[in-house]
Amino acid sequence: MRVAVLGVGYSGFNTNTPDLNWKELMLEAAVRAYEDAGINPRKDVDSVVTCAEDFWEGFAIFDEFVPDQLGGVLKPTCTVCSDFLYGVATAYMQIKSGLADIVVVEAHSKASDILTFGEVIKFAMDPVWLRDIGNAHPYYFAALEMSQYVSECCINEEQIAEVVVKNKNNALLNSSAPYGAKVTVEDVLNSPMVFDPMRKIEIAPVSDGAVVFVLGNEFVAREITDTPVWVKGVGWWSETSNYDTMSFNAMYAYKAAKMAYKLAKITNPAKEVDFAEVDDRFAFKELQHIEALQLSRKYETGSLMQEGYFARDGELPVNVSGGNLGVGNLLEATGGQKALEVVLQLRGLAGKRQIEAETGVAQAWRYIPTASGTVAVFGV
Amino acid sequence: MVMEVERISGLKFHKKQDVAIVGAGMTTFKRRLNETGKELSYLAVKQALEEAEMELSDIEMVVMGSAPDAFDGLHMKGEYLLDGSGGSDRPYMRVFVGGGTGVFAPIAGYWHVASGLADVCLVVCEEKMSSSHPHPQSAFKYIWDPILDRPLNPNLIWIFALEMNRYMHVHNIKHEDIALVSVKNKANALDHPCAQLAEKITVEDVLNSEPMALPVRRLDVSPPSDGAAALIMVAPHIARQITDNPVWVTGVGWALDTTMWTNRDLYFPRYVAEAAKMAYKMAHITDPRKEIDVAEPYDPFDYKELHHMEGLGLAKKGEAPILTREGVTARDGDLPCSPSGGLLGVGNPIAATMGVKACELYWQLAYRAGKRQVAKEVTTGVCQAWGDLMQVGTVVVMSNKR
Amino acid sequence: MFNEKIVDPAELRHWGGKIELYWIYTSGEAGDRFFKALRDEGKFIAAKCKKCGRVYFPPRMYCEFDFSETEYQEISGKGRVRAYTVAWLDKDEKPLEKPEIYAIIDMEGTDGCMIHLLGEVEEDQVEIGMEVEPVLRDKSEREGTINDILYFKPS
Amino acid sequence: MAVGKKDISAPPYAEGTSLSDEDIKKKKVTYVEDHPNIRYSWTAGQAVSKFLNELKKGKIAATKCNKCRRIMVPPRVFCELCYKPIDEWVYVEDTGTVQTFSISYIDPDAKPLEEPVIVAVISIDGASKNMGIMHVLGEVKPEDVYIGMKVKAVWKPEDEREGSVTDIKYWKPLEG
Repeated sequence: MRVAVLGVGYSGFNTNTPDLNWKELMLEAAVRAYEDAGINPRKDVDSVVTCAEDFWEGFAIFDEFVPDQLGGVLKPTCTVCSDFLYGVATAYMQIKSGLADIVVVEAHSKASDILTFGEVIKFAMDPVWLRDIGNAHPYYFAALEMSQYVSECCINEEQIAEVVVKNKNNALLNSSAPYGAKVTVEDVLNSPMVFDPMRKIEIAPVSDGAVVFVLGNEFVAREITDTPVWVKGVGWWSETSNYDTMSFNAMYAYKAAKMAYKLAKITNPAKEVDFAEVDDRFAFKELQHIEALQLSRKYETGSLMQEGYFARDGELPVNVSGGNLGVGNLLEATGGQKALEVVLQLRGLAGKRQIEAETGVAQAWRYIPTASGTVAVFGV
Repeated sequence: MVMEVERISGLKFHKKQDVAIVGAGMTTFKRRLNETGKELSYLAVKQALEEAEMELSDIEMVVMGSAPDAFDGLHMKGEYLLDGSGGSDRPYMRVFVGGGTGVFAPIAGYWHVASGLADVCLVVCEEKMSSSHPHPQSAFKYIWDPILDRPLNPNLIWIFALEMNRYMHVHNIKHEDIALVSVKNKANALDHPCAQLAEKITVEDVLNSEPMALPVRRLDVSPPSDGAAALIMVAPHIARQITDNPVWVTGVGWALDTTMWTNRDLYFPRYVAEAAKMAYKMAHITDPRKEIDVAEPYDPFDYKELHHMEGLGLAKKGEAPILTREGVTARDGDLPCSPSGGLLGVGNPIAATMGVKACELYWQLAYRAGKRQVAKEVTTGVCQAWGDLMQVGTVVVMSNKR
Repeated sequence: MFNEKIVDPAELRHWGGKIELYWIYTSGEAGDRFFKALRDEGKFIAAKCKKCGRVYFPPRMYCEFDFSETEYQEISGKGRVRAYTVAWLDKDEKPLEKPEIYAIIDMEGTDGCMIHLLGEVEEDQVEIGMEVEPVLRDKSEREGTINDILYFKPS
Repeated sequence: MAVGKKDISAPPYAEGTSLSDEDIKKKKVTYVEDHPNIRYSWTAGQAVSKFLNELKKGKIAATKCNKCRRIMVPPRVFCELCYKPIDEWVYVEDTGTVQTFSISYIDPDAKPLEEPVIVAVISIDGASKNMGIMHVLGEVKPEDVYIGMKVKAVWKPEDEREGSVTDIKYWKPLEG
């Protein structure tokens, strides 16, 4: 039983959404997705999956506030406390196990409702061993990982700056990317250093938005369209929750990708994958993730980045949408924005930033302080 | 215009493989435990692995069920609990439907195996409510709508009291009849080694206990606890290697009702009815009252067991108190309900109540419940949980015949 | 899905609120052992898996990769800097009064590490591979928490 | 895979280390206490903003779906059953019927209250059947409340209203 993407919808992405509450934001994305798929959610949908974490929303049980706006009232509806791509994996399993023919997956970010973002991330840290140490913003945790990564893989500042330059410039062609900018490597290198060796510009600022996918089995897909986009493979993996056993080298993405590639029957990703949308909520993470997805070899990624190999017109475009550096940190919707871009590209709906492609990969990480992540392979 | 898809009928429930349960374990439920959430999870998993005679390396994927982050006091608590739940270096996912998580996590485990993505899936549920202060109940302040409800300073118990009162009013049920559930479950729990509040009490004790939010009194309520539970779900070819008598998951169902709980009549849990409909259809059960031998309905409050029995179709609307009074739901009755002692007797560490719902049902059907084993012969059973703002019903049907 | 929308910003409402809870986290079985040894004797404890032999620091009661039990053993508390960062922003992204140096410190005699602050060293003198040792709070002030270790300094 | 067909008569369980509140107070075990400063500013959005603004004017606003003909309180911008935008805004009465109630002796932190609070689900007159809101009752003794009782909103004086559900102080029995 193959799984297809029947429709996609999104709302945003903006730095702030003062006119819509979280329900209305989800609603806007959902209505567009149902229209795109050509279905009536009250009749056709078998299961609804939301990806949310309580403290990103400010509730104790966010699941309560989900069904109405997605058309899921009195239907099988649940929350997966993870990124959107974990939701895609859940839908994939529900369809494969015959529990549902059509599944809706939703994730959103209402980061503008959070007044103390740093405090919330800090609240994810182990309270006994880590949370109370020092007074700095928990971004330091990513900076430590960066410190280890750059020394281990001999990455220089210019190579990391190149990621920022590529993504922010790509974002200029994406009307739903609020952080697009015309910047150069010099601009980046001259910008303030806040978590040495990390610069402020290398950290993706937060933004609001919602993404909704309608997934279905191949029979439903065949009825709706002649050229569906398929979910070829999904993978998710966790290294550990303890900093002492973490690889700090994106092993989670490597293993998740391995699982997804296996399901998608991809044996040589660097050749078979046409483009990728990877998590770049910190600029160095993009390099790490490209390597983990086996799109380049270790020690090579930095120089390939400088050569324009991953540019929009390069051999293997990465983050054509602008990535998180251009679109913003969408919390649990991060993977949603990635998957959305992959599907839009595969359907030829990416407008000015359209590239030629048949197979695309979306990847997301669970953010500080975790070592978990997920990968999905889409193809036509 | 929205085009309507013509549905292909008969496709539903065509799974890749069947799903069996081969091991379960749980920790003691206590008001406050010293172990961290990770350590509690580890203790429960260790028991389950021991029962199934498996090693951690045999586990392919892990599902975690845990309720609000506000209890343990950790944002992204699933990620924190990961290593103690055996999630290190494997696919691990946390699912969440509020209080219904205890039975929802096995449903998620079911689709991990039934889809063929995993042959061995470990399901772990954990809750450490004692971390939350000033009181574990304080965390429930944040389940309410921040703008429409929270300014009224609500307590969680309110919503139950409102539902209980409506239920009593519509069916003209006396508190005495409801209190019988508390008496039964707390007595059943005397045989449970993990129980926090097992005791012999009388209906008068319940009716004279301290008022919390009338009609709810102290002894109508299950206590907040710390604890964890684990369950191992496997594909048929694995089950065969481990045991001659696995317990099969034959039906799963879940449903989430509207957020606007004040917009519907609370006397009947239609969310449970919908979930049960799905699970029974899958398990080919047409007359639940006759075909179900043992039930573990969710009982955080005594009236809830009755309410849920009606939602599960084990009793007609308004009939559950009569069955209870007649002893039908006793451990030696015709339809034993909560033979474990339930949440009222064993304790209520929200998601970890999987230990007295899904795990207990497995033990009953595998004839491993020891002193708690029901008197009658059992083939098929149902367990259920409820959650969110009177919204979620989660139902699992198990059978010891495939 | 909207036939009309409010456009006047003054009409759009927001509702402020704080999570008014606090939490008490027990250190757990392994943690309690570590913090009591640290508080009372100034000793560092690690845990060794009885099966695979991996020595965990921070110590824990189980081996997370094979779920075997562990046994506790004393370690020196000294270590070597594997990675570090100089943090200039506090949790509200405002400048810190004084930058803080965080480091991943590989602990001697273990397979584990510790993330903690570095002290008694200038920002530009920190090096990867530098040997460090812990500086503890005065015994009378120790509370049995991670902050009983003030920081690590070059040794 | 460890293979062994076992015969266990009673299930295993693991004993945790139970602590009392005393053990924490007396620091018999080590622990960390954390008071994080986690704050939000929840966006009310289209429907709730209007609802609150109307409350400030002393009116209860509702929305209507012309397909299922429901008049909905609290209002929303879409009908969750028909899954379509609402058709119009209407006002409903500030009177209603007690659907169910409870007499609460505890506050949100489970501490005892000196005076019990009477909380009720009140279905609002002018809205569809069962369209209720949760609110508190006043000017009535706990023993006199009954399901089906007619009640009326008691509003705060206009200058004290701030566009909140608490602009209605409580609901009191409707005489006669």
